[in-house]
Amino acid sequence: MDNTNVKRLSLQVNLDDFIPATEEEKEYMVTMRPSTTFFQDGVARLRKNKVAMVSMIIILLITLMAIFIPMFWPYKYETMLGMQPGKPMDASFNNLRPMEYSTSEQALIESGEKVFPHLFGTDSQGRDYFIRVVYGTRISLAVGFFASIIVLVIGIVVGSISGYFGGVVDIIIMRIVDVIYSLPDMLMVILLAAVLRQRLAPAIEGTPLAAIGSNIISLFVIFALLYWVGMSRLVRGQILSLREQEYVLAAQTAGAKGSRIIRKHLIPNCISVIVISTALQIPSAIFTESYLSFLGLGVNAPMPSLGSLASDALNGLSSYPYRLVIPAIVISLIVLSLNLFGDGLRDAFDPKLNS
Amino acid sequence: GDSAKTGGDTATGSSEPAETTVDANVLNVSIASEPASLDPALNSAVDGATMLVHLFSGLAKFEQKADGSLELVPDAATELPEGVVNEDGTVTYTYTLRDGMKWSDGEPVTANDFVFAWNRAASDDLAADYGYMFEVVDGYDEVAGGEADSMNIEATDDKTIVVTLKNSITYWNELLAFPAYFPVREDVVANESWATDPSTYVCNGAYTMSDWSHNSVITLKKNDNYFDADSITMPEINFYLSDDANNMLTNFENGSWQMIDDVPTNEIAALKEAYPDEFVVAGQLGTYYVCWNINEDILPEGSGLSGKEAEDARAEIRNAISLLFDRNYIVDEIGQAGQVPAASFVAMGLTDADGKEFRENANGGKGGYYAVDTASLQSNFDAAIEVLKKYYDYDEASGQFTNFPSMTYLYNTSEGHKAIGEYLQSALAAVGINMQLENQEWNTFLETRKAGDYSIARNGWLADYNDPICFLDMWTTASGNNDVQFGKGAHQNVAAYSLDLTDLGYDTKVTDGTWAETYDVLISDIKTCTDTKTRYALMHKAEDLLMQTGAICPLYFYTDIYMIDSSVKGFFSNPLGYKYFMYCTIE
Amino acid sequence: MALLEVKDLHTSFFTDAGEVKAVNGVSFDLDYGKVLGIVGESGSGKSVTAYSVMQILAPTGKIVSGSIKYDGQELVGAGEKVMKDIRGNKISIIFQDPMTSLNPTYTIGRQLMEAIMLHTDRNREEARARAIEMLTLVNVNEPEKRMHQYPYEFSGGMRQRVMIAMALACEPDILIADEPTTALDVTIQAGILELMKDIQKKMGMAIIMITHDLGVVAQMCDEVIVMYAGSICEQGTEEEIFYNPRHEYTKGLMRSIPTADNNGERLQPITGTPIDLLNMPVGCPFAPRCDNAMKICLNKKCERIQINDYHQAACWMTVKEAAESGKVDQLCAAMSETEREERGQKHE
Amino acid sequence: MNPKTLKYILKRLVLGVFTVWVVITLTFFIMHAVPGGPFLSEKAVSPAAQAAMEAKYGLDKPLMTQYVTYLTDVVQFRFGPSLKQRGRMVIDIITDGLHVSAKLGIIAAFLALVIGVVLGSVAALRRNTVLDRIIMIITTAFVSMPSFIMGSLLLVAFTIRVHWFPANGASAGGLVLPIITLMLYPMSYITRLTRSSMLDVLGQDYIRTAKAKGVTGWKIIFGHALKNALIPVITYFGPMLAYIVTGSLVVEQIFAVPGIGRAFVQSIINRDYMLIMGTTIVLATLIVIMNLVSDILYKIVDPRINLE
Amino acid sequence: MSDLTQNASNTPLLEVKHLKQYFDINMGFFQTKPLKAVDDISFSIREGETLGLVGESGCGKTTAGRSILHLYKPTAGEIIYRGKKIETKADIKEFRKKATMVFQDPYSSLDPRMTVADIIGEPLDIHHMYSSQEERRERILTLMEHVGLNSEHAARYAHEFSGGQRQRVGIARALAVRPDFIVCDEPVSALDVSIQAQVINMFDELQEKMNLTYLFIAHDLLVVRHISDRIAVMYLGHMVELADADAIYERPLHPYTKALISAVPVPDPKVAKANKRITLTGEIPSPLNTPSGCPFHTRCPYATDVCKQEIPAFEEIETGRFVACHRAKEINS
Ligand SMILES: Nc1ncnc2c1ncn2[C@@H]1O[C@H](COP(=O)(O)OP(=O)(O)OP(=O)(O)O)[C@@H](O)[C@H]1O
Ligand SMILES: Nc1ncnc2c1ncn2[C@@H]1O[C@H](COP(=O)(O)OP(=O)(O)OP(=O)(O)O)[C@@H](O)[C@H]1O
Ligand SMILES: [Mg+2]
Ligand SMILES: [Mg+2]
Repeated sequence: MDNTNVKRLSLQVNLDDFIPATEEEKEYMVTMRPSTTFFQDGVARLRKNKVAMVSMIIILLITLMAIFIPMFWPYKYETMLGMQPGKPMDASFNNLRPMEYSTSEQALIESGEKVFPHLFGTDSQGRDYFIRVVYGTRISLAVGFFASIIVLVIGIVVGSISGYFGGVVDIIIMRIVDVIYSLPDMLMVILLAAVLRQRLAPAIEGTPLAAIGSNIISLFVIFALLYWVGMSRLVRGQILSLREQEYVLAAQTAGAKGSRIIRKHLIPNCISVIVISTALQIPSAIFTESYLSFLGLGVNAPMPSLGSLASDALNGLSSYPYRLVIPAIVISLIVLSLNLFGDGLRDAFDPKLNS
Repeated sequence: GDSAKTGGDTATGSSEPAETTVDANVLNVSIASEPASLDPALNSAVDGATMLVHLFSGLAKFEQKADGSLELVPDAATELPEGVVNEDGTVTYTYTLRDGMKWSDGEPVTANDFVFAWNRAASDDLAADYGYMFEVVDGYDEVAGGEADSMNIEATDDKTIVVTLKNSITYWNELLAFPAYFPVREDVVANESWATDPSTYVCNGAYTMSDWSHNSVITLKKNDNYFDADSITMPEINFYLSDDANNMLTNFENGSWQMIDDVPTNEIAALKEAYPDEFVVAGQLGTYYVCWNINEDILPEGSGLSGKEAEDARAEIRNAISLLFDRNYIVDEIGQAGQVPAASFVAMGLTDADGKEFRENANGGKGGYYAVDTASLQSNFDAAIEVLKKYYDYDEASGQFTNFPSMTYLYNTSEGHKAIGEYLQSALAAVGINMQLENQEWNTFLETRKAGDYSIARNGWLADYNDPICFLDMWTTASGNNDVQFGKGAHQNVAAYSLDLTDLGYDTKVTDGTWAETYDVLISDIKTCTDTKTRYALMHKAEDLLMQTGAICPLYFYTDIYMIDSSVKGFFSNPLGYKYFMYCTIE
Repeated sequence: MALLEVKDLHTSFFTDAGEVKAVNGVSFDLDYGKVLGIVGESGSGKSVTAYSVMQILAPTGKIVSGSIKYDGQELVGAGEKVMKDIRGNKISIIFQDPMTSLNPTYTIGRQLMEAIMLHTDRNREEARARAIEMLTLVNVNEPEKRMHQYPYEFSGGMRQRVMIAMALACEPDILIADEPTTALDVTIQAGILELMKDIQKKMGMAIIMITHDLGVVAQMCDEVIVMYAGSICEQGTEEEIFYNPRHEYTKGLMRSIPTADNNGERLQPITGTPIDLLNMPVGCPFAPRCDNAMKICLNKKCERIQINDYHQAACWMTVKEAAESGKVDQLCAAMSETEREERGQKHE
Repeated sequence: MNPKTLKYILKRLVLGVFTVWVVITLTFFIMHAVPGGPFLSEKAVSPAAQAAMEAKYGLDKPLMTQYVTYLTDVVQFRFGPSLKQRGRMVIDIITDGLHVSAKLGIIAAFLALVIGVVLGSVAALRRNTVLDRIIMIITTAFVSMPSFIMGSLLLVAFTIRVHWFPANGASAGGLVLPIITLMLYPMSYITRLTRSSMLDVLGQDYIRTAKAKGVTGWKIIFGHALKNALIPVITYFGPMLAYIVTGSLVVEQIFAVPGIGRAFVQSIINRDYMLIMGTTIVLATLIVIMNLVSDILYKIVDPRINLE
Repeated sequence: MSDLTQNASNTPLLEVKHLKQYFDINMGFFQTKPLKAVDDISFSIREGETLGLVGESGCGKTTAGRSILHLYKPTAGEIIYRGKKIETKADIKEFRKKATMVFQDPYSSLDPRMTVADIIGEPLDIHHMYSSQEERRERILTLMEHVGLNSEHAARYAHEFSGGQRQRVGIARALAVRPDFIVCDEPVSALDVSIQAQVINMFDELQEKMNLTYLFIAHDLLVVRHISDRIAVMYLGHMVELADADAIYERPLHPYTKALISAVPVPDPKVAKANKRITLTGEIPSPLNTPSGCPFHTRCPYATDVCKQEIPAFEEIETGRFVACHRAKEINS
């Protein structure tokens, strides 16, 4: 038995195997994984999240369409197609259903000319509804985007200062929050619209801002005044917890000052949370705009926003339901995508959920 | 395709009464949202007035004759006598009340209740919006100024009311049917909130208020104490309070409500088709117009004009711009409610001395200040361009003016106003005139417009009674409704108006006078004029003067649209927009 | 038949980054009244082994293969119904961190009584009495009053006592203690360990003591398993492991601990960094850190070799030593294991 | 209740009064700074009448005096008469409106809470399954639709296309759609909130402890996780209830519900100063109280929280 | 380095005199209560020495370390560095270049958004300790070499490293300013036993190479004993015993130290099973409510009435042996 075993051994065991391995060989075994940064990690996670990626593509598509389509579309958002100077309006352009043509256009088509279709029809004033929706999207996105930027800036500044210095500042902020939540927004919007009209009108005359109107500018200001609270609380909370991290203490040990710590350690570490909630802020701005449009305090006519298109459509809800449905779908799509994308961002970048 | 389907659906919806059991004894209507007040003296809204005519019995009321026309008949009064002209030009009327009239709480109605109510309504204590409706009564100025308690009205006994007017007026009997002239009882109104709760609400009309669930529904029940109760055919009316046209329409279409006073404009086309019988367009005494701020300088930079020349030029420009608008389009495609294109300011439906419509005699009998038919569109346009070319640079190739200063059109939040604004903007843009639109919320808008803090604004006016003066006296310098700012600001010193009344027996002859020297004088002459014919001639002159400034650009005359179920019979409304349901029956 | 038999247990976590093979063929038996120590560095799969036995793995975790028999009953794949009766009743566990392992929103009493009422047909009152009895057993003073308090009102040592009381309330056959004292101070740790020993003597249950502190093992255990990278590298009676370690990792571990003996000298640390489970080498997982690694270590994983009746180790060094000292039996055992494995893989 | 809690509540109430006072002050001055006024109407009232009205309501006095008078009144719970709805007292208007809005709001809020918590828990328990995905996408979609659009679409769908419900909020059946409209947003929000906090809690050590005790399935969720997972929901629910109870203009307008939301917006449009102030005070008070209530609930749910 | 070696080795490098560190704890609306985290401790550290600091969790070890470095402003007491009291801001700034800290948690003490190079370079940036980027880079690489990291790690982020490697980064950061005194706050307790030895060895080596002085805080008594020359034992903010490492091990004098030493698990089954442990009863009192008299009397098996009333003095009862116990002599004789 021993013999057979030994034989088998000699067949199988190569005594060379039992000589010590070199350092290189050992090192070869453990190849370190390629270097990834926190950001790369997050992006990788994000890219695996199908819902978030689809949402992002939708947002990008919508944004690109909103930016570029008006540049080459044959119709303009404010042009009443039936308008001919000195002649009666051609009312057959009004209230076209999707893909319908007015009488004059039908005549043109019959005579063999090409007429660009009205994809979504026209509105009651004979304006191409598709381009109005596109333009409305542009305005709503811009409103959402800029309002969020304002919130972002104010929120970060107030939040990081109060978070880092804490104490009484915190108490005051909590009271301000209570107050701000209870102030009637609408009153503020009306007041600001009126005040800004006087103050701003001369300043913005002739600029594109004038076409948007003081209501929307006051909307931005309202955002700045009222909605920063959430963001600054968020930033404050983040900073309060980051402040306790030992690397902050380490920086202090090395002699770093408050400003350096905020800049180099605190803000970079809560930036992902900030970005995420900014992404989620955009929908809230779009909502506020559409609510104000519902109250008639939205963008200046004839400039459309998705909110104003939808609220105008209420006026013909039974006859032309698609005029509500189309902007409603676009709003929902934008907001839904932003929400889902924001969720995806959170999952990918929020270190708390990663652990 | 789709619209027919909507029509089809809804038609079946309304023709299937099985879904909502229609009770022939209850009429469900919705004319507006919560009325601000149902105190007859304080009410200033048409919807409130509609409810008040059901609740109160004034000296006179409207009734529908067999031929469908309206007639003013005595109500609480036994008859509507002619007035007696006194030496000083004042006119005295004496009314006798019917016997046995009772308040809804059983107390008798006395002449004193009327006297009290009228003095109360006119008093500055109450500060009612419509206090000025008593302006025609002798002694009003003292009462309104707080110097006296009582106008020249007297209850000589429980049944007799004697009232003296400043001068004879044609529309006095109509005023008697106006809610402000309805009686109230002193002990009832001593409670300031009497008119907000059915338990304290005491009235003397065809109905009593049985329930008021605020912001939701007001229920009126037939008043058996009403002297004419027998002819009241509708036992109960529910006034649903809603301010959302979509909601109203939905309720109408599913048969919950039999009459609604508002519909979403963009549904009108479909509704007209689906409900040819139910969709009704009625006349209304009002004008929708655009007003300019007279002080807004619209001349191009460096025009070199000043004083009268400048004002004349501006007037000419404004009038020319008026010609650029296609009023038929506005009416047919935007308003869609059977409105009538306006060529003059005083509304359609107001009568002239000769019984014809005032507007037919406007502008020296031309029936208007512009031609507003579609056929004249081209010539109007050409004429306007010719005029504007005098003042502005015109690029023939593109057909655009290049140096017209940009303006802002102010309107208050509403779909309809916005649509019109957009049309006006487009029409001007077509010739290179840049007009921004600015939307303001109602109260801000009123303040801005009254303060003259605008360049061009949407405006509208509804008559309170059938007399053109209510369209004309609002433009005097001191009037609170002088939104155009005539005679105010820089315009105060603009001497650009002429007035010659010599042919009417006045010695007024002003050339190049200011607004105060011309228009204000003219209006005060009208107010004191006792001769009907002269008075109307003066009013035409006033309108001429007004239109000459170009500051008022009438677009159309209002109509009142509503929908009423075809099962409801016996319904009518008056030109002021009051709806009468008491004689209705449901089949 | 042993009370608990674990055979060739493989447990993996299926994460975004890939399959983490946290436990890689662990086998051991446990008998009544025995204390089994599991040591090994952080991440070596000690806790996962314990959780696998209880089947309380995180949702991404799964027992891939192997068998766990409790009293002859197969637990792998037995389903929630069976496990429900096992957990807390037959096998109980105490966790490392008493601070977070108690539900902060319920009173101590409620949490104690829950387990009792779940597994016995005691009514509320009886469960209460039993809970108080248990608290007394673990030396919590004023147990009646304590029943109404919340965990946050307790100190760390007290909470750990509560955890023990909870685990023992149903008189389980096996108590798994997953680093029960790591979060505690030495003086408190001493008390807890003392307590556990007492109770074990009283109740006679088996204990699996998971720790990375060799001192604790030395004090408590009868038998020791040393784990590295998800597999058992050495197993034996306490004395064998401490006084006669055969696996290079165990040896390194012993050398690197500061003791009275090596005081003043340099310690002899294990070099290198712990293994990345996502990036496991083919051969012996310890090879990259092993000072005596041989070529075969890099290519082939060594199977457990019976050193003597009380000792097994999975190290090529033992094979080499055996070869040198002519202990062919051991050698053969090792080879045939390896062979079997290779063949098995081919068949798959 | 122990004296410490009582003291805390008292302190919070004092702070709350302070907050309300700040809100009153800000609103008061903002309101007067907004152009327009209560007695402005299309047909101008004579200056004498205007002056009389202003004198009647004390609006002719200097702003500071008005402010002081108003505060003195409010302290005695006198909210004054409405300036626009002559003869009605602000308190009556608010009571009427609040009655309806609160009924609607409370039903909607609690439905939202129950459904949201259940859906959220289900989604968390069945995480990453199709069910979870469906719940999440649907609720996210509800959060993505402005309420006036949602309301209008519901109106078209259920009262015009099929006549399931009356369109008028004056009747009981008419409250179904407004409640649904009101409910959807908070419900979806609560679902999302519950799901994420539930997932968070399910990862906690004490859940592992419960499992190790032999607790399984739903008992883990409802017996151990829910209470902890509810904490963020509570913080959201309090203020949300305050908002929803004080009415939503959109829903009330679309469905003709006689609630306070509409009255409030109307009061702003009408510049009914008294009503604006009254409603604002009610809203602010409710928010303050709800915040306090949610903090106390917080304490009840999580005994670790030190009410300080 | 020359100035480091100049001093005679038995003049203290650092003296701590009657250091007190109280924290104000909020007890609600603007009411505070002092939490006596460190209550009157005194000791000195000689140059090149390692002083171990042990004690139960929460007894104030970390706080003491941080107060010494003026990370908290001490409530009372003096820190004297090389004979000079640290008082002014400028003193502190200077002191920061000579005295640094290594932290317990190698995970949270490294900023996750910074590369290893930037983490190590931060003190250099703050104190402007280089004249060119080139020099900065070089210094960082030298430091990394010192602690056994290779240069390719420089551009990586902390989360890519194992605990031991991270702790090396933390040590390199502490060394960046060329300190001569380092407070090591439980630098190895978060590490695996197998890695722990690497780090301990490194501390040893660096001390030799750079003539460093350590205040070494730990709760693992085996480790402390291994690395320290002398050991100080703290209890509830007070220092109860201070002596040579071996002496304290072999013959603890204070009752608390006795209990502590006996509780240490020894990794040797025979010894461990034979050991008699002194188990303490009772809970550690909260530093918010310190007992009167001797802080240990609530758990002390030898406590008498004196202990309940008087705080024992921290006295040298034998040469080099400081104890704070009324009955030290009795119970040890
Ligand atoms: N939920 C999980 N998802 C992914 N990997 C996990 C999970 N839980 C544990 N692991 C991995 O499984 C391996 C073994 O973990 P385990 O907790 O059993 O280690 P341990 O030996 O108990 O270590 P410690 O001493 O730190 O408790 C580790 O590498 C860990 O990263
Ligand atoms: N910044 C602070 N504010 C308030 N209290 C503090 C602060 N830092 C520490 N404490 C308190 O001071 C006491 C001593 O804490 P310290 O961290 O110094 O203890 P330690 O001995 O280091 O404990 P461990 O071994 O757990 O690290 C503790 O009760 C702690 O809660
Ligand atoms: Mg573990
Ligand atoms: Mg510490």
